[in-house]
Amino acid sequence: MDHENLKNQILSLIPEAEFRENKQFLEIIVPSAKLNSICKELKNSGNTWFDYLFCLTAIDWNDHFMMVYHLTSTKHNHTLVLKTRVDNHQNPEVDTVSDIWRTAEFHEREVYDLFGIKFNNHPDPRRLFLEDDYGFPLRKDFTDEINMIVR
Amino acid sequence: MKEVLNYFEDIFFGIRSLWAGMRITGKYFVSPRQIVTQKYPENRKELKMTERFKGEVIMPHDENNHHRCTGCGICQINCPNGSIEIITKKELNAEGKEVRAIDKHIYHLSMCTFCGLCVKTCPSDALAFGREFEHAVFDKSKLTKILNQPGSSLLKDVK
Amino acid sequence: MADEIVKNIILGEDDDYVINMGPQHPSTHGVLRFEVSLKGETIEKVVPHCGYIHRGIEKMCERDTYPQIIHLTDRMDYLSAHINNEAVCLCVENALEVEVPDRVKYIRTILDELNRIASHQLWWCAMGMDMGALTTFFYGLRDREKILDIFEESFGSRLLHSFNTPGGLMNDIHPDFQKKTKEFIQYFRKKLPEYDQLLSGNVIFQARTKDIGVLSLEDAIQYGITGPSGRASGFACDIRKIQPYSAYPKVSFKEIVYTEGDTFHRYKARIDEMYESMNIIEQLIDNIPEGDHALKMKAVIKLPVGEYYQRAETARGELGVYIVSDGNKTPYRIKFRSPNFSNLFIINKLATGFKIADLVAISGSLDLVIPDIDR
Amino acid sequence: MTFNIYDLSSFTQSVDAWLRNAMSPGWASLTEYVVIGLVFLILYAVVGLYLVYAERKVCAFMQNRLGPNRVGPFGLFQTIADLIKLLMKELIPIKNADKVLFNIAPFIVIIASFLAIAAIPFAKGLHAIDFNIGIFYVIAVSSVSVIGILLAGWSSNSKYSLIGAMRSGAQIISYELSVGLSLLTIVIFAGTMQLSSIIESQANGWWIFKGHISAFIAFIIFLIASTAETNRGPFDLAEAESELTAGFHTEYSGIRFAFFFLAEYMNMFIVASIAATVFLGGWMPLHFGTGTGFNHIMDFIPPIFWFTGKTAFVVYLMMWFKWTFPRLRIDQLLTLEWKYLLPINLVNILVVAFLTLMGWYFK
Repeated sequence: MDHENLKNQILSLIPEAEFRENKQFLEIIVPSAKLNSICKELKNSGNTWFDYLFCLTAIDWNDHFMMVYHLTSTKHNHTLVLKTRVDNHQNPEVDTVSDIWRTAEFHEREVYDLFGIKFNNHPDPRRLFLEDDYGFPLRKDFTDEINMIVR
Repeated sequence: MKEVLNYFEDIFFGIRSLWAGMRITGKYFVSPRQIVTQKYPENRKELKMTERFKGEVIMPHDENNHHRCTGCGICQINCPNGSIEIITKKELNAEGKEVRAIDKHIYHLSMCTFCGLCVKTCPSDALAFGREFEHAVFDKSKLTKILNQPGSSLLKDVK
Repeated sequence: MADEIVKNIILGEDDDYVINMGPQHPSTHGVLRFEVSLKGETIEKVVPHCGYIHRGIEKMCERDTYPQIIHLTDRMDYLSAHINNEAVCLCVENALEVEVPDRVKYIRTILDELNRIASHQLWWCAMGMDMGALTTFFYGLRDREKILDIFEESFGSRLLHSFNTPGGLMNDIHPDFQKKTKEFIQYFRKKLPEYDQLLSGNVIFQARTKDIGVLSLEDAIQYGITGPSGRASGFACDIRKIQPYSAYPKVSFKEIVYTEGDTFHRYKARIDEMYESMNIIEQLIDNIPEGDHALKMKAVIKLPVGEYYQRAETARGELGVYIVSDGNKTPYRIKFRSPNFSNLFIINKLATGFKIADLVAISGSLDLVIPDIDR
Repeated sequence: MTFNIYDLSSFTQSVDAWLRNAMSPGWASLTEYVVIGLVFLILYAVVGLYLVYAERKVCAFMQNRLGPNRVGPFGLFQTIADLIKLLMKELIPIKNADKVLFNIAPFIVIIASFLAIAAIPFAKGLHAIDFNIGIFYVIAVSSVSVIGILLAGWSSNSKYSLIGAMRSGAQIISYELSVGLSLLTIVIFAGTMQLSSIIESQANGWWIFKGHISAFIAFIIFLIASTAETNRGPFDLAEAESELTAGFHTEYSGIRFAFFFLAEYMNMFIVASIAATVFLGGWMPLHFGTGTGFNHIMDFIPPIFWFTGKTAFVVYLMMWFKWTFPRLRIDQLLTLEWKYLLPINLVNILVVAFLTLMGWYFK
């Protein structure tokens, strides 16, 4: 399915989706409050059928976080970048999608570990790599004077 | 009856597959010429590393103790791990002008990952990879090396 | 106090027989810890714990320029170092919208496949060793040595090459490269059937692996199991076919897909991939076009503002490089979607209900490289 | 004192007579016990160490390696150096281990293998005790070692050890049956359990040749079962280093570990020598029929070499297995025993009994 077609499909499913310029993939931004239901929609709808989440990460934009989900469909072979904005920079929270794509469970644990974004309803909300009191290293305001070499 | 046949078939194919594996190990057992290991410290003399082997970063000097390093510091900037430190000094050149020259080219072998960026980006080809690979020392401080030899100076035509 | 700490470390119910496999254990292939709850010898639950070799590569990359990132990617999945390098390079090249010369593409593809073979060889020896057949280890390493010698001749290093650079290759391949590679293919075509005779055909090996740890197609997609492990379950996830890069569009090869999804077919998929890789190399090795080995790039590479994603097929699955650039010479955020990270967490599902010995076989067949999980 | 390499009984008898001349009968017997004990101790150490060396060399050649080559010529003293290293190692005390059992376990294992040596005929007339129930004795004694293994696993307070010990228990007790039954076939053929008589009965051909295919099947089964009984690959589940790190001896260090290690190799030697004695004619040279020229040529080779050669052959076979095959899983191990080896063995015994009854074997 080409970009335009997919765009229309997604618009019909999710009217609130906001499209962004991206040379590579189709990219949408959705409100974080409805993330879980939108994802369900995207996965289960026959025309979109985004059944494979191949990348889940977050970006720290200093005042807010951006969750990025790279989705693809093994049936239709089209790809979508789904983004959602997490506004609270101190105590960020977002719904989990691990009930939709199981692989998200561990990617979300990684994101929680490195960014400190809490995932609501996550089945196993523990840190993955680091100790419990380490801080969140991938945040831009993270400092570690001993171990970090800053250029 | 079929089960009984299967039972013996299982045994037969099992033994045959086991024998196939045993034939291989047995074949190598009786062919000592296929041995691939080498006696390492004894074969030091004939042990040749390949031409491009990245053993350590060195600064080649010619017979008159000249090197090509101008002390520009590009290698230091390009090194991802901070394994190169450059200390420059001011020096008078032939025309009596004060120019920058290398005082110490400090190389921390312990931090080097042999990515080759310093050698590749050096504008005057002052650095190269040495083929030395036995780097074990008893004291960590010995891994910090000064690449320019004492008393060495810049080759004439290097800009 | 001490008891509390112990309790926090060891999860599981009090009446479970919990054993710790790792971080120092012969079959976890690195510093990975499996916390295994047992009933008799039967596994009730496996909880993988990682982070023992977490180095913060993504954070380090944020302070490095793009050429400097390359050497860090070597150290993620050190067995597919070249493919990791290539993925970053491709991402940067795509962002800059430059096209590398054909020669570079061909060489990269050949090296990718050589690297894949080397990786699979090491996996094969480790897998055999996990199963108790210690001799496989030496046969695999013996053959892998030939590839490493080829690598050493051209790149100067055997495992962590850092041979790619945005815009091409560090230096040109060694003049003997083609000859040596062809010799290797010839040699390895003879040796690979021995692998089958020694291990794949062995009745004990088959009994140990067939119908063990069956991964269904749905689970493979759900958990994002890629690479040969996913393809053994019928998940056609080969990036070389889906989004071909470098010289892959120019070669014809078969994507190895099995539908059984058990340990044996994960094993078989890798063995077959070695044959396919040799086919790919044979198609390319004689046709390397003449030309430059690298583009002339700017001294300081700055990516335009934006987000770039590049997928590549490493020996273990899909590697994703996600670069967010704010226009500086360093990436604002870089994310490596590493194949092993996704592949690891299926282990609980696969191993539950089987024996300890099967856990070892299953984790061996998933071919985990721990530094790639932790990054 | 007469010394005849072809028949050592004259030598041993003359030693005996000399001792009895020199001192009272009680002291003479005591001296003999001590001397034989010492000889066995030395034999134990030498054979154990050199089997380790042999195994390392054999596996090295199979794996395209050189193997040990640093200590002494061809690395001949490598294992001695290893032993010295192990002697100097610290004995790590284990927290919450059952101290007494933990310390006793290696000795039980080593004693069990030590006991079995006594019954083995090394050459004509070189035989510590010639029991009339020799085979029965060997089978009984060799299964004592499982107690040591179980104790070691239980007492070291380690979960890996316990699993290893339990596996070992299940394994040895199962395979004990097959070992016994496969030896029984030859007992039926020979009509005796005395090891010396069994050897005598092979003067005109070894049982593996004389006993048709049945003896061969019994030999194979004995080989498999005894490999399993000695906890060697591919049946080394009790150790299974890729699963249980080191199984039942995970927590042992230094000389205690060396005991387990030596006992494993000694057990291998013992089962190999039993196989050589029972199936391959022990010290008896290769004979076909009676009184041919071929038999005379074979007789030139002294019996002790025949015995060592045959034992070495069986040991080599066991090493060949170990370094070729992957390890079995515990349930497959038991399946192999109860589903394949045991039924085949039972049928085999019936066939052998029938053959013997009818006299249908090469006499």
